[in-house]
Amino acid sequence: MALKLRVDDKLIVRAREAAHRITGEVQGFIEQHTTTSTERAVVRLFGVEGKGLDDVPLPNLVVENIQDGGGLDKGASYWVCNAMARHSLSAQEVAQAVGHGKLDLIKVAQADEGRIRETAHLIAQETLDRITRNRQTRSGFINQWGERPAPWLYIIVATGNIYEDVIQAQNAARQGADVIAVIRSTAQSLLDYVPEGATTEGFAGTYATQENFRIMRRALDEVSEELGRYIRLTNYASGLCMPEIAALGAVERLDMMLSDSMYGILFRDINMKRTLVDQHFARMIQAQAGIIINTGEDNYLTTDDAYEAANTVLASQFINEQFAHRSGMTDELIGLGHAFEMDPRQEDGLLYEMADALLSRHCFPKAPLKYMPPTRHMTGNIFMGHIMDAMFNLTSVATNQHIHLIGVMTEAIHTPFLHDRALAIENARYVFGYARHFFEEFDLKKGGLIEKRANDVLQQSVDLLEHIEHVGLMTAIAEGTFGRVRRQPTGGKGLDGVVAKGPQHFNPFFDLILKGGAH
Amino acid sequence: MALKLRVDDKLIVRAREAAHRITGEVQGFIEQHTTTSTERAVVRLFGVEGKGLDDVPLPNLVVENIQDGGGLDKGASYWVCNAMARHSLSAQEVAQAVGHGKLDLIKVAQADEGRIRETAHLIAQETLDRITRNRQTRSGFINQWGERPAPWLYIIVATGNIYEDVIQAQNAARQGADVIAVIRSTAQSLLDYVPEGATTEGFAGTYATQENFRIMRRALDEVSEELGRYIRLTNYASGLCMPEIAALGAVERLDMMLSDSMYGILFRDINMKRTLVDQHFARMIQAQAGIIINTGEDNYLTTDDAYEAANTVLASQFINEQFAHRSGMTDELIGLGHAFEMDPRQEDGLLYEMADALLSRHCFPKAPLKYMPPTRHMTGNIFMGHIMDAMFNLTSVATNQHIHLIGVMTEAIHTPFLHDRALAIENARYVFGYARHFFEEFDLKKGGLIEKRANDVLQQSVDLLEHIEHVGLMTAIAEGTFGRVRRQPTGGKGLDGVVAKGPQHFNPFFDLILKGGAH
Amino acid sequence: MEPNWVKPYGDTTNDGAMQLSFTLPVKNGGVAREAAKRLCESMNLENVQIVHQKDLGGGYTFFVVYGRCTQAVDISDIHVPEVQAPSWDMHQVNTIAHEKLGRKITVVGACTGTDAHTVGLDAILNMKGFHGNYGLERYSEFTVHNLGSQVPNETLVAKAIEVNADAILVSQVVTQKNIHLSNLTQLVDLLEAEGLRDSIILIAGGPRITHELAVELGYDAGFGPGTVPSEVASYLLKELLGRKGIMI
Amino acid sequence: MEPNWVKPYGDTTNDGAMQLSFTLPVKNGGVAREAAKRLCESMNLENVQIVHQKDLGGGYTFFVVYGRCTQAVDISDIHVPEVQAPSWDMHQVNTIAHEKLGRKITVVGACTGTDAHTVGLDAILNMKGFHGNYGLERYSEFTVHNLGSQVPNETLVAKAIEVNADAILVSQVVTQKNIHLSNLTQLVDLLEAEGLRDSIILIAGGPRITHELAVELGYDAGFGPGTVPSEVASYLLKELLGRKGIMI
Ligand code: B12
Ligand code: B12
Ligand SMILES: Cc1ncc(COP(=O)(O)O)c(C=O)c1O
Ligand SMILES: Cc1ncc(COP(=O)(O)O)c(C=O)c1O
Repeated sequence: MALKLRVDDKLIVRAREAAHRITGEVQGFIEQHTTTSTERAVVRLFGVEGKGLDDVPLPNLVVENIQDGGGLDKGASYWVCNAMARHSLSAQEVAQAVGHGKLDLIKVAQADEGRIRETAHLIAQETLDRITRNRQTRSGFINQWGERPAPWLYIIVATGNIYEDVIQAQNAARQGADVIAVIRSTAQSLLDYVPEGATTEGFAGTYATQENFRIMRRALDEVSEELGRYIRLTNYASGLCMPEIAALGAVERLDMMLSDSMYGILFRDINMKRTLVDQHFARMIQAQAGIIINTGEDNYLTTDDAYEAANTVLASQFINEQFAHRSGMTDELIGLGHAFEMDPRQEDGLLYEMADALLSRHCFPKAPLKYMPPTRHMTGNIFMGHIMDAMFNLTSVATNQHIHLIGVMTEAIHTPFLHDRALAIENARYVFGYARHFFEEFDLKKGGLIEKRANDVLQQSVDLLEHIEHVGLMTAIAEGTFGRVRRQPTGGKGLDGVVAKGPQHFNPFFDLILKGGAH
Repeated sequence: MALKLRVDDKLIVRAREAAHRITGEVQGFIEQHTTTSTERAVVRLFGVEGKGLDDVPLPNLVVENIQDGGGLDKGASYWVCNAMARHSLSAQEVAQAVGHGKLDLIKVAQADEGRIRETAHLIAQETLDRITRNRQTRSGFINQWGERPAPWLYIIVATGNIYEDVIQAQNAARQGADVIAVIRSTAQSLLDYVPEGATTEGFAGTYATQENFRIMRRALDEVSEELGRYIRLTNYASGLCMPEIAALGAVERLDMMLSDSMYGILFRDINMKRTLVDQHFARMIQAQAGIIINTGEDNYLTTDDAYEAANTVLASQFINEQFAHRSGMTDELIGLGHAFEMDPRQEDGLLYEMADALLSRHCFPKAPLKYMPPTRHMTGNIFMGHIMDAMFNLTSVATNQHIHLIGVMTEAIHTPFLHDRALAIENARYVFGYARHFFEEFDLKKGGLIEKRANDVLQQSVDLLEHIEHVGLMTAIAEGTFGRVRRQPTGGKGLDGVVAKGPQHFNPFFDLILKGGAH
Repeated sequence: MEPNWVKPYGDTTNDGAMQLSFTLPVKNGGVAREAAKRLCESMNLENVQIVHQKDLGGGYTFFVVYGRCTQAVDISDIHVPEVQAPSWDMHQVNTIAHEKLGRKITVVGACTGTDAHTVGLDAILNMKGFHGNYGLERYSEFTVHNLGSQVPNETLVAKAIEVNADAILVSQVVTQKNIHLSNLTQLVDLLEAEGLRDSIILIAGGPRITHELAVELGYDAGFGPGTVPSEVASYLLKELLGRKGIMI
Repeated sequence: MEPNWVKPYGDTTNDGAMQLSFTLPVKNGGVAREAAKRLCESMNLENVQIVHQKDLGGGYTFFVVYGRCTQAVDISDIHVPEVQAPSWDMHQVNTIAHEKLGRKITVVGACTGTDAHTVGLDAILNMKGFHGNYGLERYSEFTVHNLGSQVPNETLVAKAIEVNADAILVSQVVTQKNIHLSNLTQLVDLLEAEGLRDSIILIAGGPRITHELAVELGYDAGFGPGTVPSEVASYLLKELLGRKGIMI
């Protein structure tokens, strides 16, 4: 491996330590709180599915019932398992009773706390076993068929109809895709519930639902068999329902998920307290399921300048890594995001892009980095866009990126048509093949533009992280540090779903998962 | 300068020495012969222009008159200057008299040979002075406006109408072109005369005529003024009229010319003896005029495989360099040709292309290399073609090529439309800017693919050159060494125009130009 | 006026040269090729050349086509409204506003409906501006209220009333299912219902907005890709002066 | 047959999605944009989006356009002849020819007229072949006469008569001013004049040749981009056997 950066590795240590302390400070708050969505995720992990009165999903009805009764500080497990124990019902039965107004969990006479916890652990263990089996199924496939060399081709489908999505996804796999992402319907991240059932009419995307996950997983398993290669499935967890969607992904064997509270805070105006608490549990589940998370730092470069704000991306990656570690994730699961977003008119932009991409690669050697194509400077000039994507593809293979989001020439126009995607895949495959060993072929010149740029960005990231440590993460966000977007700790959607844990609060998944010991 | 190859420089010396001996062997033949076209060039350089009986150009009628009279072994200068001296006429007047059947040069009483030579040297010197003034005009512009960094954008126009060509050329310059090539009408290279006048109806190109040269030169001087940058003009000399067109180029201040007998032999089936003799005089004139020649090795890769036949290109470049030296050209004028023609499916093709391009760069450090875009593997898939051109553009700037022929995405479809050219320029300018200092940013890995490839190709070139030396250049061509095309020494068009020089043969331009002394 | 017919141009006047690409739901092969050809002919192309065809799987085939358009357009007949504005820079706008208008200009901006794409609006309004051209916040004679993303039209109108705005600046980027058209139209309806339409300058912007579209929808002006803040500022000032009867 | 109407497909069945690009000889601006739009409408596109427009200088403007085609094609109505040939490899061709035909097959090939593009023809005829598929010279049961480039049709016919060829293989690459069509037609006329047309198999090839075009021009078969030698050999053998009454 030759394209190796010479940077001051002590700065990397300093950056990581600052990030550790920054997240440590927030972690206190996180661990003292739970949220409606976290508790709904627990309910889902108990196997609850389906809708109740007014078509509201049962997990929502259950948690509302508890919250309305003032009992959420104990956690949903407490009340659901109490009812299960008392009435010898399954979780689903309990939920159905609540969902049809036939049971008020708060009013059920309270069983012995030991008994409640035991019940909870028992059913939690069942789900965790299922998740472990999913993990084994996945590794079974991969052992059988092997893994394609990175960068992996990550491709979106976005028809709004899960059955059309299946057609597009299977054909994309045949054309060469390694990972299929089903784009969510616009603004699903702002819904405070997870829709149910198979979607046939989404707006610029298809809802993330358990049923859609199942349908697509099955379709991809089918085409994986056909091709003798495991096609990964990904979807979006970030948003008001992050832990619930994470739970569904774990149960339905998704392989990756976009899962980042920073994205929700900045680009969806979700309350930071809410989503940081949510993220902790979401990532615990994903860690357990061997799901690679994708973080959203790439988005910062759509609202801020890629040349000037590279340090905000790197700083955020360090923070995101630490948050992930605190949820028990290993480096192999932390798909930190970054992007190729410099102005095409920037002299030596290719070299600076390579510098930034290598720097992320160097700072997070084991992470399956997610690399995003040019979007902001894409215009209706599809010819120009296609060659910008070619330079992106080159940078990706040259710097050994891992999860490669296909750049599509119609980025500034519409979500990809069938042939847009085919041309994009053709572009990536051509460049990847044509430059396959670029990474091993060159050494960087000492003191050259790339080395200098990488060192500058690293130094600025350390400075920024130490500033953030000083003011605290929430204040830093309020200052507009990331993507020039300012968000207040008490602003945004979903703060009403944040609840301080009482002394009796418990969540069997925390207990069981953390048994292995994180951080 | 960092992208520097480590190759065995002793091999380069061996290659150059073999090429020197190969061309030396042919040079004997060349210097003992003249051709109808060489003599016509002399007549043109005496200032003769216009047509005579049956619309045949005067230079042709003059030389035919001499040849028919059996006097061509003395050279046209001898007879024309004799008539001038005898009848106190200008060369143009002599030609006109001959051209209208009023004078038979052979029958004019012969003046004293000293007097003839004196007359010849006098008018030859006038023309050489004019050529020198052109050269000074060019350097004047360049000193005034400066030079753009290489690679220079070389762009073709091919409407078939010189006035439409002017519009396209001026707009191309405004869009960023550095060099404008006016493509010739199909198969002009097989005409044994140079057409006259302004062309308005060519087939896939516009005839190379003195008048067209003038019109375009004027148009480019105009747009050069407008842009404050000197726009170079180029045209094609190779073919049956190589020395004549070279002479016209020198007189009308062309800046570059495609001028290579190997191209004529292989791709136009012109007799090798004829065109090698022609080339010698053509290049002498071009040397005098400071015209950069372009050679045609790139074409070999359209009929042979770029990966396998790279050594034939390099070997031919060494030979072409030596031929050019023997015509008195300095390295700065020798625009050796090569091309980016590997199969887009070739794994690591980009690295091999870089290896080959760097090897040429390394072997000919002062030559303004001409680098040709992908053509053979271009298809009707214009989107794929556009990104292949982007990789070509990258290779060009990354390996510091000098004269860069713009690759156009419609290569496999039609000669460029106005917007095809604009998109091609946009592509090149984007990539050149985005990777401006690539060349200085990287070191090649020791023992890597690029270094190994370059060394292999160099070794194979030496082997090939030593084989050619052994069998002789003409036999090597007959064996199909270059472009897999076989041509016999006595085959092809134009052998009847080759004439052994008699003891009295003289050519005042040889005397005057070689005074400075070329090998 | 004399008619002035124009046709596409490749390399010869009126050659009609055009490039197309599209996918047909037909298995790759001769039938697909012929279908593509007929389709192009039904679009008034002649000399149709299928230069590339590729199997996309699942019974779909992609085509790249060149052809010659037989149609022409009479441009003497085309009258497109263009934004009428001087090209003042920030300094000139400030000076003229100060001297001739004699008061500050108040604007309210928002991305309306579900649209969360603020970059374009921010490029016009934020200090930093766009391509080295400062945003309206930086103008001493402008007071800017940038409401950000996903703002309901009702909120926007209420704010305009509250601050007594001279102009409303709306950004619309998402165009799927023509959502931008309904958002933009609804705003005009609201303003008309409030009786405010004539007293306020109404501007739309976004990558698919043109001045003619904006005018058609009932706006005073529309700004598309590449707009810089000073263009918007100059337009606003000129319009306000015009409404006061001051012509420049 | 039931009609089977198809339309272009972007991401929804029958959405008619199409991409176009072209240049108009109109100065960049609103009028040019409107002209582009009207032109596309006259081509039966609706929902026309001008997504890019660029000044090319000299009063020319380049456009990239997306639109929805309102036309459809009935593919049940399309009958395209396709080359009918087995996919034998070299070994199979040689064996079958040896056993069933019992004699060698003689072919004459050339790039005719002023066409000097020999690469395609050589790909079919030369030993080396194309994409790892050996050329006809390598087949033990074929005798190949490759006349090379710029061969007059007269010379080609004379050679075919001289060697008593089973087939003539013509390559045409240059298509400017439809030169390939006249060259190809002239060859058929010549052969007919010589009374040879029916006794010889006549094949055309080149990047713009399709089987349907070749048949229309009076050829037995046509081969386009990507053809490999074994396809041509298989076709020839099958056709010769067929003419002898041997069906395989
Ligand atoms: C950045 C971006 C985002 C960011 C937005 C961040 C933010 N705070 O703005 C994020 C990542 C959050 C995002 C999300 C989504 N996006 Co988005 N996004 C883009 C992207 C890459 C760039 C847009 C941009 O910033 N352009 C740069 C600015 C400067 O240009 P501009 O907007 O044209 O502005 C100029 C002019 O138009 C004008 N102007 C604009 N507004 C105004 C207003 C006034 C008053 C004036 C005078 C002038 C003016 O002046 C500006 C300067 O010259 C585009 C693709 C592209 N390259 O265009 C997709 C794109 C716009 N997004 C798209 C989509 C579909 C989405 C999502 C809906 C995806 C999903 N299913 O979840 C989400 C949801 C967003 C929502 N609810 O609106 C589609 C829209 C398709 C369509 N035609 O409808 C695009 C085209 C991508 C695609 N091909 O799918 N996106
Ligand atoms: C190589 C090449 C040349 C070489 C030719 C060398 C040689 N000995 O062949 C040289 C440099 C000499 C050349 C010169 C010219 N060329 Co040229 N050339 C090309 C190029 C780059 C590649 C063609 C090629 O080799 N393709 C690869 C082969 C394998 O593909 P193919 O021919 O399609 O063959 C396959 C099939 O079609 C089929 N096939 C073909 N023939 C046959 C025959 C039979 C019997 C069968 C069964 C099958 C078959 O099987 C083959 C294998 O699958 C093309 C651009 C391009 N990428 O297409 C331009 C191109 C063909 N050339 C072009 C032109 C204009 C010229 C010139 C006229 C330019 C000029 N003004 O001087 C000259 C003159 C040549 C002349 N008189 O004919 C134009 C033609 C435009 C048009 N549509 O008419 C092109 C498209 C370039 C362009 N955009 O301008 N050219
Ligand atoms: C980290 C992350 N999460 C989620 C999303 C998508 O979220 P939404 O469905 O809200 O558009 C993105 C999109 O860019 C992202 O980067
Ligand atoms: C060296 C050289 N000379 C001349 C030509 C063009 O010659 P013609 O006009 O015969 O096509 C070329 C074209 O590729 C060339 O490479």
